[in-house]
Amino acid sequence: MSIAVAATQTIEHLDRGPLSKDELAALVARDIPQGSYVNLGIGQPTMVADHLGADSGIVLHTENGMLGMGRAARDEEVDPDLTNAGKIPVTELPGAAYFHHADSFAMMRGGHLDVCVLGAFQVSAAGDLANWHTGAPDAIPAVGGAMDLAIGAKDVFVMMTLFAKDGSPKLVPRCTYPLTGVDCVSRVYTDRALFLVGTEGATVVETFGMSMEELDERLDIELHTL
Amino acid sequence: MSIAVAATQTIEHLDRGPLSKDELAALVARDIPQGSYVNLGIGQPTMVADHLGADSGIVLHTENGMLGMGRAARDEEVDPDLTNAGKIPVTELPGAAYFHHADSFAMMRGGHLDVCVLGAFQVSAAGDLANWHTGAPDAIPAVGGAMDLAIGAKDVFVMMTLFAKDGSPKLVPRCTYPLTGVDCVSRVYTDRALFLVGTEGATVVETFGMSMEELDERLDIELHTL
Amino acid sequence: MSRAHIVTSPAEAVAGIEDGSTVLVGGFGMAGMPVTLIDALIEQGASDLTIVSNNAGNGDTGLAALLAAGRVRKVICSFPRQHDSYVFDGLYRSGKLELEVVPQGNLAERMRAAGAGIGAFYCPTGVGTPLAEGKEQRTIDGRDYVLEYPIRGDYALIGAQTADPMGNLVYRKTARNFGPVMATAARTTIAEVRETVGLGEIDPEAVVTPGIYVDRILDLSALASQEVAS
Amino acid sequence: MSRAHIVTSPAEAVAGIEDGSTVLVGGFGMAGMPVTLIDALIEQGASDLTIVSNNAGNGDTGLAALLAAGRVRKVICSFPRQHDSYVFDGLYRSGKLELEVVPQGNLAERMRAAGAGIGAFYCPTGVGTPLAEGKEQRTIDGRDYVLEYPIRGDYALIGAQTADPMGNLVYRKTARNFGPVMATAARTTIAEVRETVGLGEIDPEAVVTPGIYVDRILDLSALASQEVAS
Repeated sequence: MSIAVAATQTIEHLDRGPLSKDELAALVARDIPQGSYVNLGIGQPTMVADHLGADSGIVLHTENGMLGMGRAARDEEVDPDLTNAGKIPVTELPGAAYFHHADSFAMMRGGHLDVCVLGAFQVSAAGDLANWHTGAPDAIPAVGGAMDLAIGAKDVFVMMTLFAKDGSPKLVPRCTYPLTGVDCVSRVYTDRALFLVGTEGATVVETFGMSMEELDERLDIELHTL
Repeated sequence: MSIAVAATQTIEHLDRGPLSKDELAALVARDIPQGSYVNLGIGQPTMVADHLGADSGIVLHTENGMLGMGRAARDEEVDPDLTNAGKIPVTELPGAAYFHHADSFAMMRGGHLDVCVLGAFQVSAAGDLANWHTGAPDAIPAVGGAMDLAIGAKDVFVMMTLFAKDGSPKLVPRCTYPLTGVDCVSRVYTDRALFLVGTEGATVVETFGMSMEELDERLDIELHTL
Repeated sequence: MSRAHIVTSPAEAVAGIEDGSTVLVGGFGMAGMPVTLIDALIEQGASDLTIVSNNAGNGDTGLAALLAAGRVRKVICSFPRQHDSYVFDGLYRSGKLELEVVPQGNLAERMRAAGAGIGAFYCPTGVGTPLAEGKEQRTIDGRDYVLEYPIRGDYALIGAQTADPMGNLVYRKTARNFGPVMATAARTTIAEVRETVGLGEIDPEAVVTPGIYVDRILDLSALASQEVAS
Repeated sequence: MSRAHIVTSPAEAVAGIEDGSTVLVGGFGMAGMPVTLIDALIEQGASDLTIVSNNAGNGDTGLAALLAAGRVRKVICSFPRQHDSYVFDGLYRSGKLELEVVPQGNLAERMRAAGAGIGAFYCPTGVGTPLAEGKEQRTIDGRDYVLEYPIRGDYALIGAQTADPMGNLVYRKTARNFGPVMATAARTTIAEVRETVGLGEIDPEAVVTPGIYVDRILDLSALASQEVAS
């Protein structure tokens, strides 16, 4: 982990409910330092871009060979030669640069990106990540750039709901889904709480509409506070 | 070795003396197929360029990051940003391309150059090359790109005098100088004869002012004929 | 010898691709996908192919059509499963297609290694995951790595923007993706380009793929003019 | 955070370089040599340095002056011996300088590996030569390779042609050489450039070193104007 935590003690936001997807994206955006080089994973993480101020100086990387990626393309801006990692047409900002795939992943693997934001099926308290494969016997495996992103960025932020649809926690003592990376996640942003994770276990930074006590009851991991 | 030999039997040119440096350069140039990508080592091998026809379509590579290198720069053409591997100012031909050092040596190491022409202290009948270090105890070692070139090109041609100043042969059973590369040379162009070398030993293609018998007497290796 | 040839038909571009070849196919989704060359390869008929590409075909065209025609034995890719990858999905589920899933960066780096003469390399990606199982591992300076080997192509089919008579290529925006890497990793590289320009008309500082890596060029704009004329 | 800063003086450009640092220095001969930054480093005073560069200094200026000032403990390079490398020669012969000679391509590839997160790689260059002695070897697919490890820099000093406010760099002709590779391999990369241009004035297709690899930029033309003005 490279980015320091601003909070000095754990805060329970009890005067509100869980974060909406949009609020969650805003929370992640809040914690990305000005001028960072950032990769936003496919799906929900792309929403973070909408909350990065124009004056943040944050530069977006897309694995398919670009720094300086702009917002999604609209109408006549759509150019089939210019897409993001999710193959969605995007725009180019002034000062952008294009490069080929080996150079793009060298940039990731070499630790040059400051932050990568990914979705997840499960994260362990130690920072292991599972986000590429449900492990279902008939599932077709498809990894894309997930493993490269997981081990590459200086900070890997995960963005997810804290509980699966069946109510089971997705922040777990040990991932039961196939791993994407070992000990790679530094923060887990969820609708119910923000956690630091890693070799020292999980630390709660903030909760949203849930007390530490409730969190402690519903998770199977030891929780530390700031 | 990738380039086939045109001659069907060994020819003894006895009506003449040894090749001049210029004639030797012309001989090497004669054997480089049209359209080849070629790297010419520092020193004598650069003379080969003067004998490549303008319509040969041969493209010169220089290790310091260029394809499409032209002749040496004259007068106001001199540009300190445009030199060959010997740091001599050169010119750029239409259709040239520049690239950085890792890409330049990837091109060499990956076997994409057709021919490389190098000087040598010694070459063994098996194709081992010694051209970077005399092994003298007080010599400062300096290898540059010699080892990369030796193992990279599809064909490595050596250009040298057949005998050292003391009369000892430079085509030897086994190199006594420190090696640059093992089993890497395919042809040895000398003032006295042209040899194919490699795992099958040395084969004489042409002699210049010397008979096979004389050659055989002065060299300590077994000589084959075509 | 190895200078690039400008070919005049898709058939000529893919001539000689043998059964059993490993073919690297550029593109990330549709960006940079050499659609005309893939169609020509289907027409050409080579079978028992190993295809190396980021994806494994969409809908019913391009790579999906090649798969549907039964020409492919094995796919090496990072992301076969997409919302419209039903051709691949069906063949894979029925056991008619071998699949090697490779992390996207490893796919690129393994081809880069092939082109750069690297015998193998220690890579941190995938350590501790199912994709590293059975692979040699090593700890270097306290970090764990997996040993990865080069992926070489017999042929590469790539798409680019512009070629000159030397075979130098430039690409356009994120359509660059795998093209430059694949061009270095194949014995024979075949590029479809949107236009060709005269010698000296590509800035030597801006060349992305030097002509040394390109063997055959199919100019799609010339092809379009031919079709209009005929 | 990591965005490039345009600095206004050579002293600011090299500020903070610590004793004992490993410094990658660009250039091939004089082409691409960051002369102003090297002079500033001499002025700055850091000592016990390990210098990684293709050569080991010419005449009495630049790297040679840094060596002569006694600031360098070790040189890692491919070609120290030149007709006018007398400063290096003298220090080396008197045992005051450690030398590691590396084949030129391995020097570039080992720095590339550092920048690309590769733990080590099997390289065919140098097999069977004195420079492979003591190194781990392996035969892969019938060819022999030597295991080579990354060379990382604490700092890289490089020369380029043009920078924009993002830190994107382009180079000029063969002065490009080691600059782009070194920029990726150092914790802090410092570039001297001949000019800076406005945002959007470098073609995104022609960027050679993306700004992510550049930390500080010294604009030599601005420096020249300052000197004229003062």
